[in-house]
Amino acid sequence: MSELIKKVTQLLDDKSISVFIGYGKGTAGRIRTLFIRSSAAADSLVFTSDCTANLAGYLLKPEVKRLGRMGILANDSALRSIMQLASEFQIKDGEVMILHAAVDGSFTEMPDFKSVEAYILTTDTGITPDEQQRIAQLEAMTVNERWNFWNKEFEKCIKCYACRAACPMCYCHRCTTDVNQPQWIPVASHEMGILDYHLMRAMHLAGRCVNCGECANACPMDIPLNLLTYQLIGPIQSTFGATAGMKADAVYALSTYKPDDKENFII
Amino acid sequence: MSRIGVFVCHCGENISATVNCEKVAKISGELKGVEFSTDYKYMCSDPGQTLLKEAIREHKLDGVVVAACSPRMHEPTFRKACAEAGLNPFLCEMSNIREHCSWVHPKDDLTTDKAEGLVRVMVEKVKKNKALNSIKVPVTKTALVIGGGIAGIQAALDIANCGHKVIMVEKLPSIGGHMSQLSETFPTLDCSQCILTPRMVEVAQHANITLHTYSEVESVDGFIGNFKVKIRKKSKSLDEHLCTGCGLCTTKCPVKKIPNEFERGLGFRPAIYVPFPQAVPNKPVIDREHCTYYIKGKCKVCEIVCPTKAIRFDQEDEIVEVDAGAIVLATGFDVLKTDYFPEYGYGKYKDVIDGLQFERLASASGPTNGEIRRPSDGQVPKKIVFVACAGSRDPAKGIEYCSKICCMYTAKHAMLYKHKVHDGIPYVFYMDIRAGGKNYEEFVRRAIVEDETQYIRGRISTIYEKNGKLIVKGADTLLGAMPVEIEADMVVLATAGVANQGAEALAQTVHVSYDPYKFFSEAHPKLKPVETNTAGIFLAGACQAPKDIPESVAAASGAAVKVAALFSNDMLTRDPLVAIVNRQAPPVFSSCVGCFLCQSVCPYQAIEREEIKNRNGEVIKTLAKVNEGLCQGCGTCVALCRTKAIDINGYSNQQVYSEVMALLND
Amino acid sequence: MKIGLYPGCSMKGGAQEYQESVAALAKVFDIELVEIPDWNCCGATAAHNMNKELSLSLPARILALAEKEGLSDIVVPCAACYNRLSLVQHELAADASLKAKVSSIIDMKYEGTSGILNIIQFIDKYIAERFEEKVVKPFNYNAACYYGCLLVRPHNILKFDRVEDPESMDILVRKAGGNAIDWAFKTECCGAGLSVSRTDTVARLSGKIMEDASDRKAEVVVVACPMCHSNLDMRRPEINKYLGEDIKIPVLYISQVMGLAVGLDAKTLGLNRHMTEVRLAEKPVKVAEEPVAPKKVANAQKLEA
Amino acid sequence: MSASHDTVHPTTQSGQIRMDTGVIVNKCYQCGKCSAGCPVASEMDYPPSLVMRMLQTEEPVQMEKLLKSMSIWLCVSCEMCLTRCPMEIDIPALMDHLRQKSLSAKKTNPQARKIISFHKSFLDSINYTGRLYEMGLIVDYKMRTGAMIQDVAIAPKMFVKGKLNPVPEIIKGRKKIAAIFNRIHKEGK
Amino acid sequence: MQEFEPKIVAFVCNWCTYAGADLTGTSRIKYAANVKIIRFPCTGRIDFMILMKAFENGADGIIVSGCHPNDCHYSTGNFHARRRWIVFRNLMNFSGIETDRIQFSWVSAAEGFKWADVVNNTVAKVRELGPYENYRKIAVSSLFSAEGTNNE
Repeated sequence: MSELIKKVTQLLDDKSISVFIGYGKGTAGRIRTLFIRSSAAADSLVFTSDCTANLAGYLLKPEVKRLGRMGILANDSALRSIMQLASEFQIKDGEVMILHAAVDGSFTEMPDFKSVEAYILTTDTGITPDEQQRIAQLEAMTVNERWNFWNKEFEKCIKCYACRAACPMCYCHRCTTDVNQPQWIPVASHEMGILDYHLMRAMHLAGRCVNCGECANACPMDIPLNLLTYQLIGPIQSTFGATAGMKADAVYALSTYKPDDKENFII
Repeated sequence: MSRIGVFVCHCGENISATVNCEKVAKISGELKGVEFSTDYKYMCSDPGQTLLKEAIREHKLDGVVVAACSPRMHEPTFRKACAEAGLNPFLCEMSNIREHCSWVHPKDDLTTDKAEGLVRVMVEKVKKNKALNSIKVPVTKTALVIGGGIAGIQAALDIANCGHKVIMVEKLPSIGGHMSQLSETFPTLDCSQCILTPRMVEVAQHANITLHTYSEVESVDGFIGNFKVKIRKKSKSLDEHLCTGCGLCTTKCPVKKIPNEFERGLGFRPAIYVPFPQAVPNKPVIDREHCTYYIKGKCKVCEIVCPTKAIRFDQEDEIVEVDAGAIVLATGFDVLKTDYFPEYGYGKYKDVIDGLQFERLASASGPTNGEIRRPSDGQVPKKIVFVACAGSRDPAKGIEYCSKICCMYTAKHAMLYKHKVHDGIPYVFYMDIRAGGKNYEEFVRRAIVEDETQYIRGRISTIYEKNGKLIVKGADTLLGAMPVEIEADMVVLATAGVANQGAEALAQTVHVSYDPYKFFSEAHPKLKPVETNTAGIFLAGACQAPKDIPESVAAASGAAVKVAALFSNDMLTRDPLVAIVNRQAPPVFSSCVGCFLCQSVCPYQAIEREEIKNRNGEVIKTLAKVNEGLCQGCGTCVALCRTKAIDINGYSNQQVYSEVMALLND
Repeated sequence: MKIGLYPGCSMKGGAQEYQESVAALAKVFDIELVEIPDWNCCGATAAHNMNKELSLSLPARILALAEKEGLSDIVVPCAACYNRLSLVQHELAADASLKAKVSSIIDMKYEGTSGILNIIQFIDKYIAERFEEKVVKPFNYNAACYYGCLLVRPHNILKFDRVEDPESMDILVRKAGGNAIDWAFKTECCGAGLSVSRTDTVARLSGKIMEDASDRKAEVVVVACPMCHSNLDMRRPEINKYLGEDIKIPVLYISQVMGLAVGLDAKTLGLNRHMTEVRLAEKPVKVAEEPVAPKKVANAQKLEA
Repeated sequence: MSASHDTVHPTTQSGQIRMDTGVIVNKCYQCGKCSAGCPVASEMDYPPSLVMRMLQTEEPVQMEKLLKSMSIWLCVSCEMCLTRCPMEIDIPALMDHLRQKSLSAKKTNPQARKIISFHKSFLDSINYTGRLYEMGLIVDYKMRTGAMIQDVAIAPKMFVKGKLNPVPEIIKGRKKIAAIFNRIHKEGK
Repeated sequence: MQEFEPKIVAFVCNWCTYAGADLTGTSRIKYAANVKIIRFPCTGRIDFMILMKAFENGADGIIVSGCHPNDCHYSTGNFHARRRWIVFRNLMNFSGIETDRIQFSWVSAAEGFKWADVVNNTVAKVRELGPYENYRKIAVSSLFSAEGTNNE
């Protein structure tokens, strides 16, 4: 632990970064995100087993960027987010000081994207068995049952857009939901608006989602939103051989093609 | 509040037979935003168009919907009419109530309802149409011609004679291409050199043509009218300005036994050489792979003997950068590696040669001065077997397609042989004789009737040597497929014409598409035979598919006309139906977030990066920018863009959205 | 080293010398050839001419037996047998239902796992690299290597050597100190199964082969197939009659050539069994001059690749 | 997309052939390379490429001619045609097919008798002993064909050279072999 | 009760399927009138959102059609479209939208007959399935409130 604080203190002192994004204690024993700007404040950094949030999203927030060169405590999914963002030209190599936090609580500095890529290859990028199982259950249902399932879930949605805010890949400053010429997504939080919103979001994350689960975590109504995007990871992997967030210079699965891409529904 | 005019056409009876046009016009007239509506027998007729124009003026229409036939048929007609009436042509749309309605449905209310629906859809679309002005791009009136064969030469001369500048790039030390290797040409049997060399000289001397031989295209950037091209001039180890082409060096060069490419290995050349006597330019190059100096570091005989001291051993490759408005690809073809056919013993038996080698044997300027003598012992062959389709129409070992030129040149070879060796017997093994072309069939007949060529319909199975003779085992499929054995003195394989080795790489350099055989693809097999899918790049000759001389020349002139047409204006006007990235006031600038996922979907490399800088010149944002010159308006980027920052004129998000709404909410 | 052996019928009868020479050669390189117990005839041309199932079942049983013995590699010196076995293995591998049907017919478990080697592949794999040091009596004669049909065809299945102008046997002969001549009839047919029923045809086809061999100054023809051997050797009288010549060139099996080179004697190699007498004039042992081998070798493989 | 070339039409003769042998007869465009290379073409009544053409006609008459032809029995399965066919048509497989068709239809050419007898004798020998018993084969073959004098000249010499085995090699599993023959025989019925 | 007439929207590319549909017309091949065509420059232009819009505005079925692979006027638009469809179809299916109601096809400018078949078969299939009640239900309640927010 102290090791992390030492590292961050030193980084801030020698001015190699001006803000460090990490975890700290929040109210009611919750974990919150800290933006450490002075070595003095570094002591409040913590890293426990509950520190699972993917902090990569903050790297694109203007209010954070404004603070100067950023350092980040990145867990595995954060690393993948960073790679995906890099492949979308949102982060340049060396622009951010990446401190990787392993589950065992050890920290390693990752000087460049190459080292991140190398590490990611050694990790399991797949989704958890119980997520797989939930997806399998859904897939086992009839279309109608699935429709009802999602209707029931979406009834809860209050369109607070917390999922969008939490998702590291939702960095557009003008989301389709905000486009009104034409009004693709009805603003009102009625069934249609909600369904449109979530399908749109899922589709926009297809091939980009690194299954960090922030969307579901952020949802105040506990809608299993992550399943929507997770379900697409398998097919995209198997049909196109593409996995998000593996390489900093990867080509997006949906902006390339193979002349012999397999499908069985086009007549 | 829009003022739209709806014009419903009866198309004689074609529409009115099943659709109640009056009703459609009436109902449409009641639509929100429709100022005027009428129906007429023939909208496309002069009175019809006049009616349209008058209505536009009279009712101050700001949008027009013509419900008639397919827009693929008459959209241009009516848009022109609108323009003539002072209405921006892109505010005019057509509802297809003929092909998509009256012709495919019976006469009943449903059909009329559908027609009304189709009109409603277009009315809603037109409300969202924007007045567009066609795009203007400046044109650099210089053409780049890649390849100095007959196709390239023809294209270059035609363009140059139209008064435009031409830059010709040829990979070899001399222009002339395969045609310069040919002896005589079918179907007239005039000597290839005699008709070609004047053209070659003309190219060299033409005021409008700059010639780069021994050079290759390194890179091509930009777009139609505005290409930026890098040319690598390979070092000739020679100062061309000083060299007078006296040829002393070539005679004195100690290395003499290098197989001569031009003679297809039937002769030799020195290390410093001019490919052939009539070469243009007639100045030597040093072949550094074989030159003693470059291998051993000493010799320099050429330098010593050169009267003008033109040799430059330390000369390096030079990169020339040029601007071009159009590019003509004329890189020609190659012949199939004959060792695909071990059973024919090419390479194993000296006297089994390919068609081009025979051309050299028959050529007056060839290694035998035009006497037909076989390579092994210089004897005059008394029997020659010509094998057609050596590699063509052979999926198993060669290529699937028909090389097209072989039937003719094989007949020619047989004739030339007979003319030179009167007591010789030419045999031709063939599968079909494909002699479609002016005076072609007559030519082949002459070879058979007058020159008594033995045409045997069947393919050769194998060829082997037996005490000095070549035993050719074939079958005569017209004699019950009975086996035939011929003791020949020489065998000539009509090897398939294939794409150049460099073709694929070049295609990628200049961004044109190519077929599985590595031949360059035309934009449309019938209607755009000399265009490529990349605007401003054209095809001439056999780089597109095997072609004979007349075809190559025709194609070349075709390409030249396309170039000339492009150069006929200082500005190139293009359809404005292209993609655009929205722009907004600072600090946003645009809803584009610069993820550039659109960049890799674009088939035309039309998406560029635009950097927005602040006062101190720091980049504060990078946006996608559409190059209007390159964009062809497919809209694939639009569908992919998450922020809807890219949209496309003519099929904008608003337009299609309104169409769907109108179509479904009746 | 233990390797399975499928001799095939002719090696038990007409081609005993082939059997003997292969055995002797293997012995020199201490390789133990295990004859597949209770093997049956592969059915040869007769079977696949007359009855598809039979032509599949007979070889299948042989392979099944080999599998039961756990023999991973089987040498099949007879080119004809080698061809049949390989084709059957290939065909059954491609068609599971057929495979099932056949194993029910032979009522044995058939996997199709055994590696089938023709004589040349066998020598290449197990003898070649140890061979040269053992050469005591270079076989310095002009040899015309005759491959026949069944060793190299059909190429897409056998995938052995170059289908036109093969060279594997030539290479072995050179290793034995011989001069493998370049000639045109390496893979032309000798008449094969028609030996008895259409002797005239065989005389003509084999005749052309021997003619080219003698035209090109071959002192010996080297084969790897009993059928080819019997046609070129036993049918010599008919051949010479057809040609109107008296060609005396002996026909040796590749195993015999290599045997001689490592110093085995004529008797052990069964040279005496040939119908056309093997008279090889003693030559001063010298390194064979550079073979007139194909200069620019045409390459059929390139295209398969 | 249109895959017409890949659809089999079981009703047509060529469709049948394709299903039985995998050979698409209409692939042949009559270049004649097979006939050119075929070692026995000169003796055939219908050289290979002609056989292909006859099959393409779909005419029963032509099929009849083929079943009664010598060609199918003269083919030595040397695979030269297949090796050099630009369309990679498996003519040898086709020949096997035609031979068996000819046998089952009892249309075999009388002049092919010797060849067929040889094959029969050959198979019998296997049937009885599990292997080929050359001496037995020759004798049996002579009985069938009555070609008594043929080859008597070389027999003694072969004997001396130890090329003729006086006693047949009979394998232990000969019953199993016989069983194989029976099963297939029943199949045929 | 009178027979249910499905509403079907066809999103087609300008170069192949639209032209193919023209050919159906010029060849006077008859097909069901339930389908109305919206023209796009290329299947690559067809945004999945517009398909969603079609359903929510009361379409019972959708046809999406363009050039056969390798025939795209823009050479690769349909390839990209195909990838998008593969993913979107997956998503629809997983979120409970009836993929039977959306027919993807390649119809070339020469396939007038095929276009008629595609239309007729789709119409028949959708008639089978009946009105798209599921979507209608939520659409209806929503559309009122949507009215106000619809642009203009």
